[in-house]
Amino acid sequence: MSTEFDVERIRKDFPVLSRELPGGRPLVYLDSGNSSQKPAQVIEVMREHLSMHYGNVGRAMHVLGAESTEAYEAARDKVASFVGAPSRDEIVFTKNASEALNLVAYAFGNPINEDPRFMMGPGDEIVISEMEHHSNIVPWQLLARRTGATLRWFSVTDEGRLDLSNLDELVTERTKIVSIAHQSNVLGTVNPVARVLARARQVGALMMLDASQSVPHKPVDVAALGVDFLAFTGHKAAGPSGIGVLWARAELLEAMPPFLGGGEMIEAVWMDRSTYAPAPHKFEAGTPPIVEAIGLGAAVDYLASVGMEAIAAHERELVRYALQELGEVPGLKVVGPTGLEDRGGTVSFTLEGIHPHDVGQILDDEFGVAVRVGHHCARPLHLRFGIPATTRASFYLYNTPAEIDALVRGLHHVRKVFA
Amino acid sequence: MSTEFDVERIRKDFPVLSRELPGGRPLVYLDSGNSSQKPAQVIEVMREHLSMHYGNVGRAMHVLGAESTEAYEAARDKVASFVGAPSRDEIVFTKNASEALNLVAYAFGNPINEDPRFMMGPGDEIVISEMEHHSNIVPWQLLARRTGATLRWFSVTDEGRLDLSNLDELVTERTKIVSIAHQSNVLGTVNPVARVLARARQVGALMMLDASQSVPHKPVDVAALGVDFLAFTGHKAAGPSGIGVLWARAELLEAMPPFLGGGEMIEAVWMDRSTYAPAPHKFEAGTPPIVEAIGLGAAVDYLASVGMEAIAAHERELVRYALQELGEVPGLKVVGPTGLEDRGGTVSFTLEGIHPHDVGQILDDEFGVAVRVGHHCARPLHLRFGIPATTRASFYLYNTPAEIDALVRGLHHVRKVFA
Amino acid sequence: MIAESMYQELILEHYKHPQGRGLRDPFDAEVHHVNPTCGDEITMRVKVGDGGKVEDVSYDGQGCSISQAAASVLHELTTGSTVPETLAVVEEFTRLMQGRGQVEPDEDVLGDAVAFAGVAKFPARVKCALLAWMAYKDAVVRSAS
Amino acid sequence: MIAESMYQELILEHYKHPQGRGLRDPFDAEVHHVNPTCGDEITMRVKVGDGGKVEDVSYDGQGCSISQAAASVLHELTTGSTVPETLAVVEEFTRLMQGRGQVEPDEDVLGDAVAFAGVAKFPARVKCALLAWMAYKDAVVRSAS
Ligand SMILES: Cc1ncc(COP(=O)(O)O)c(C=O)c1O
Ligand SMILES: Cc1ncc(COP(=O)(O)O)c(C=O)c1O
Repeated sequence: MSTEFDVERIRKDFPVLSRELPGGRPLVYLDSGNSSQKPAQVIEVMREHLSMHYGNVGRAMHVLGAESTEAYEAARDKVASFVGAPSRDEIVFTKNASEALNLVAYAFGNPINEDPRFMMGPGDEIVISEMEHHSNIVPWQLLARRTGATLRWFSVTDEGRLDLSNLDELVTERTKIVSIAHQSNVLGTVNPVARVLARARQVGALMMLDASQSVPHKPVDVAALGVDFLAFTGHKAAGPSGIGVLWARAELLEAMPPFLGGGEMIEAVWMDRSTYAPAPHKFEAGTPPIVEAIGLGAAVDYLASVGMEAIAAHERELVRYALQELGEVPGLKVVGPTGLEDRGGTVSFTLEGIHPHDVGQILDDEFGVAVRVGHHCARPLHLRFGIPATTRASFYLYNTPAEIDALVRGLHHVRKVFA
Repeated sequence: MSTEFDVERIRKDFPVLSRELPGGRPLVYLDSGNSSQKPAQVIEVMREHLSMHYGNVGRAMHVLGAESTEAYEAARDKVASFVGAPSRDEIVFTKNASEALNLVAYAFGNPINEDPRFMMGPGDEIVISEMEHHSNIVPWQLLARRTGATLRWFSVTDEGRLDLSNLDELVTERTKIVSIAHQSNVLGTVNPVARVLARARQVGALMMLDASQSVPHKPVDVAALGVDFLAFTGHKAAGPSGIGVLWARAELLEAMPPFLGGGEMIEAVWMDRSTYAPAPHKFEAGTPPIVEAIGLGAAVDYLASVGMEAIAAHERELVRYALQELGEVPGLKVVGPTGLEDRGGTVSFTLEGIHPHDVGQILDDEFGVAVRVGHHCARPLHLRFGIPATTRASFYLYNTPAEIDALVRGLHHVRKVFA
Repeated sequence: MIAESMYQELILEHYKHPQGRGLRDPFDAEVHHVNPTCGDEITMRVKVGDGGKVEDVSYDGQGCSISQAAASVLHELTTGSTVPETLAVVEEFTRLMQGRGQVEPDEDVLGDAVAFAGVAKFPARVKCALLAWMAYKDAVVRSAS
Repeated sequence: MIAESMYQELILEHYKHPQGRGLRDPFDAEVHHVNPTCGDEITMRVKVGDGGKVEDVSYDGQGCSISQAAASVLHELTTGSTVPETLAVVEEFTRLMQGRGQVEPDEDVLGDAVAFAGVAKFPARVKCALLAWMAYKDAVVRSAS
């Protein structure tokens, strides 16, 4: 562990980590890839706002409305700077990453749209990959069904990498949009954005990144990445539920048709027509998740104060240790890269002859070790590997090597139970 | 005031009501129609859940995941029983009322849809009204633009009532859906649902109610109303931001195509196709607003414990007093019904020769009275009355006659400043 | 009577040594059921003889210990009983599983299947326990038609 | 120097007794600006004479005291100055309004318009104060072409 990174101090910020589970088990939370825990700093900001400063945003001219508006818009500033957005107006608050992905999908092939880049019909193609989360698959399937466009995808190699061998056949002049994960929520794989983007640019396609698993865990700079759209979600980044983020280049937000209609997203409304507010408000219909955005602002403040480089280094140390220790468990097979290059702090595996549901339940029941079991909303990826499910341990800034030891002890016990 | 309704005890539940504004002004919050304040009971449930019980729902098999899932689904039970839903599975959690309205609008004319009731194209008609909130106008405008259908609307009488004189010409065999407010957020008018519904049924149209301003304020029973869809929003009902509700008849939720795609809303996913979970999950893509739904569950528990009949009676008393006292302010003109019949606790008005922005600002600056000024997201209604804006006072269970006195004192002062 | 842990000795025993596993002839009906959320699956054949006696329930499948043990216990409980008797067990088992751990199981009806009572407290696992039983119910209905 | 309240005596004075209100001939350019979120609107005419001197700024409109007083003050400050001088005022006024109350106004440039400093603390009202000034800038640009 790096010396300046004091994980014990960090753990004190997360109230739940001191919780005793029924039966006196301590909690070993290795499910942050599913959803992260929240520091007191975030919880307290939300409580204080709800208790003493809450009013609706944008519309109100009184003290409470002004305080909420200021805090809400300040959260936008914080998030913009956290991901290196060239402008705060490029940050659209959604309810989660899934809404952000759907928002972009609904911009295509919409009869209201007039921009050629977002026109879509039979003959046009959408490219995703076999390692995507369902939230980066189903919106595009629905889009293809609405418009008659064709959905295509990258396959995944045995090592759990994006198979780019047919990049040029897959991404072609027919491609309108490429949308892939920045980091896989199952394999831990970090995808080679630059190579795919270069090809997308060559053929004039737009490119979206599902950064749900990268933004919480390492420095992400949208300008440096150079893509067109990026989605992530608050609850995986030490923030509350109910808040997600779409970042998109200002010029694209302007070109896209509105998605949800309602209060706040308009400029002027007549019965028979409306004009729309400039982005980001154009895409924030209705009362937004005010306190949730404020909570996310506190979360990125918290993460930035710890340091994203330091968090990434800490997780790299954890995953190195985990791969080494898990490698010693008989019958255990890691699904995904077993080296440290281009991979994050998520390790999925199978245990020979034992179903992940049984693994997860016994780890929880007897050791208080919380992992995720199943297909992790990435069923096609599991189909690709010919397995119905895996067990997944995913790490965050508050995890320790001792927790990995607890996981490994638990796995040995699981093997004994089902021997 | 009714004797069993102890408003002073209720006020103690709302931390912000004891707040002193800058300059030592007490807070007089008359903007609950915009967004309500939250009782400690709601704030505390959220804080406790975020601190000690938080995990992702549905997917996790560990203690925290089970606790969150149970609390989240229990919130659905509470909301279902609060609005008299025949089945808990008819309650879809959204991020706000606007999303609920858009969700239904996007079900129409969707190429994926196969149910004739949701087919829409040129020649089909959508009927709304001139008194709608933008969130019940713009989604239908966008739908009309996407499909070529025609948007039509009820006009509003000088007294601020829905003009039903042309009901039979407006709602016809061409009508696919009628969507109107249960209670106007500007006029306070409660609309005659049964009459409109009878006509909708006659012609085979579906009917939606925007109940954002009714559910928080009086007993609402969806089964008794007999409509097809009903939307409301948590933040106006003593609940948190970031959570809304769509109620719809089970059979319709089943018939509707999916809206947002992603995790949680699926049954099985292959790269080229998916099958979907049954409602309500079919419409809850991605990680839902977990803690927000739990907060809303606590809010409806709170409201139910006070009693919705008692809240409605209290507000009726307040609006009676307000109409009487405001009537004494020279130059003040109420926009909307001046009697108590079929009206809720919202009073909008103009003050001759003084712009509402100036009214609102001085009420806030010098008296701590928080009202809303502007068009309240109902610009067409204001156009209909030939005024750019109004000042609106809206009441809730925690308001008192003394606060109405403070408003009236403030208005007299406003008149002096601009005399 | 409701167990603390889900993993009763009896469940583990049936998982490790499944009874009657394998698909056999003759049969009146064959069904294939899948639990799409977790991928558990089962193929089941039913042979009903004269007088409505269940002569054989044969099966093959894959999944977690709960779903596999449930199929094995089901084989034991149903083979040799009459169809109405077995449907009563299905009904009581379903009631137990959907009871969120609040239902007192009827041991006389359930026999060994009572060992699954602990599963009812884990909503995520209830479907695993029910997979074989739902398949059985389906197969019996088909065999009658 | 930044006022506690938005409603400075000077603003109320201009609101109650607007200077130069009404549309007059001759003019080089006429513009109509609307603030769609609150409905404030203004019609403004500009007459620029020889040597770039602003000879008349005439206007009509409706809206809140801030937007109406701003137009009146603008009339006073611009009439008789040169176009470049007035554009410097527009610039400084805009900077002040968009400063969220954090900007120290340059009184030498702003003159009476400094009374609006308090408005900058109320984001919802900034657009009201700027309406006339944006219309003026637009009109001047058009009058030159
Ligand atoms: C009548 C009415 N409908 C819809 C809405 C929209 O609710 P939300 O902003 O929570 O989406 C509101 C409140 O803003 C309303 O008053
Ligand atoms: C890679 C990836 N994409 C998208 C999502 C969806 O995020 P949310 O559930 O917040 O919409 C997740 C997490 O669930 C994820 O891991």
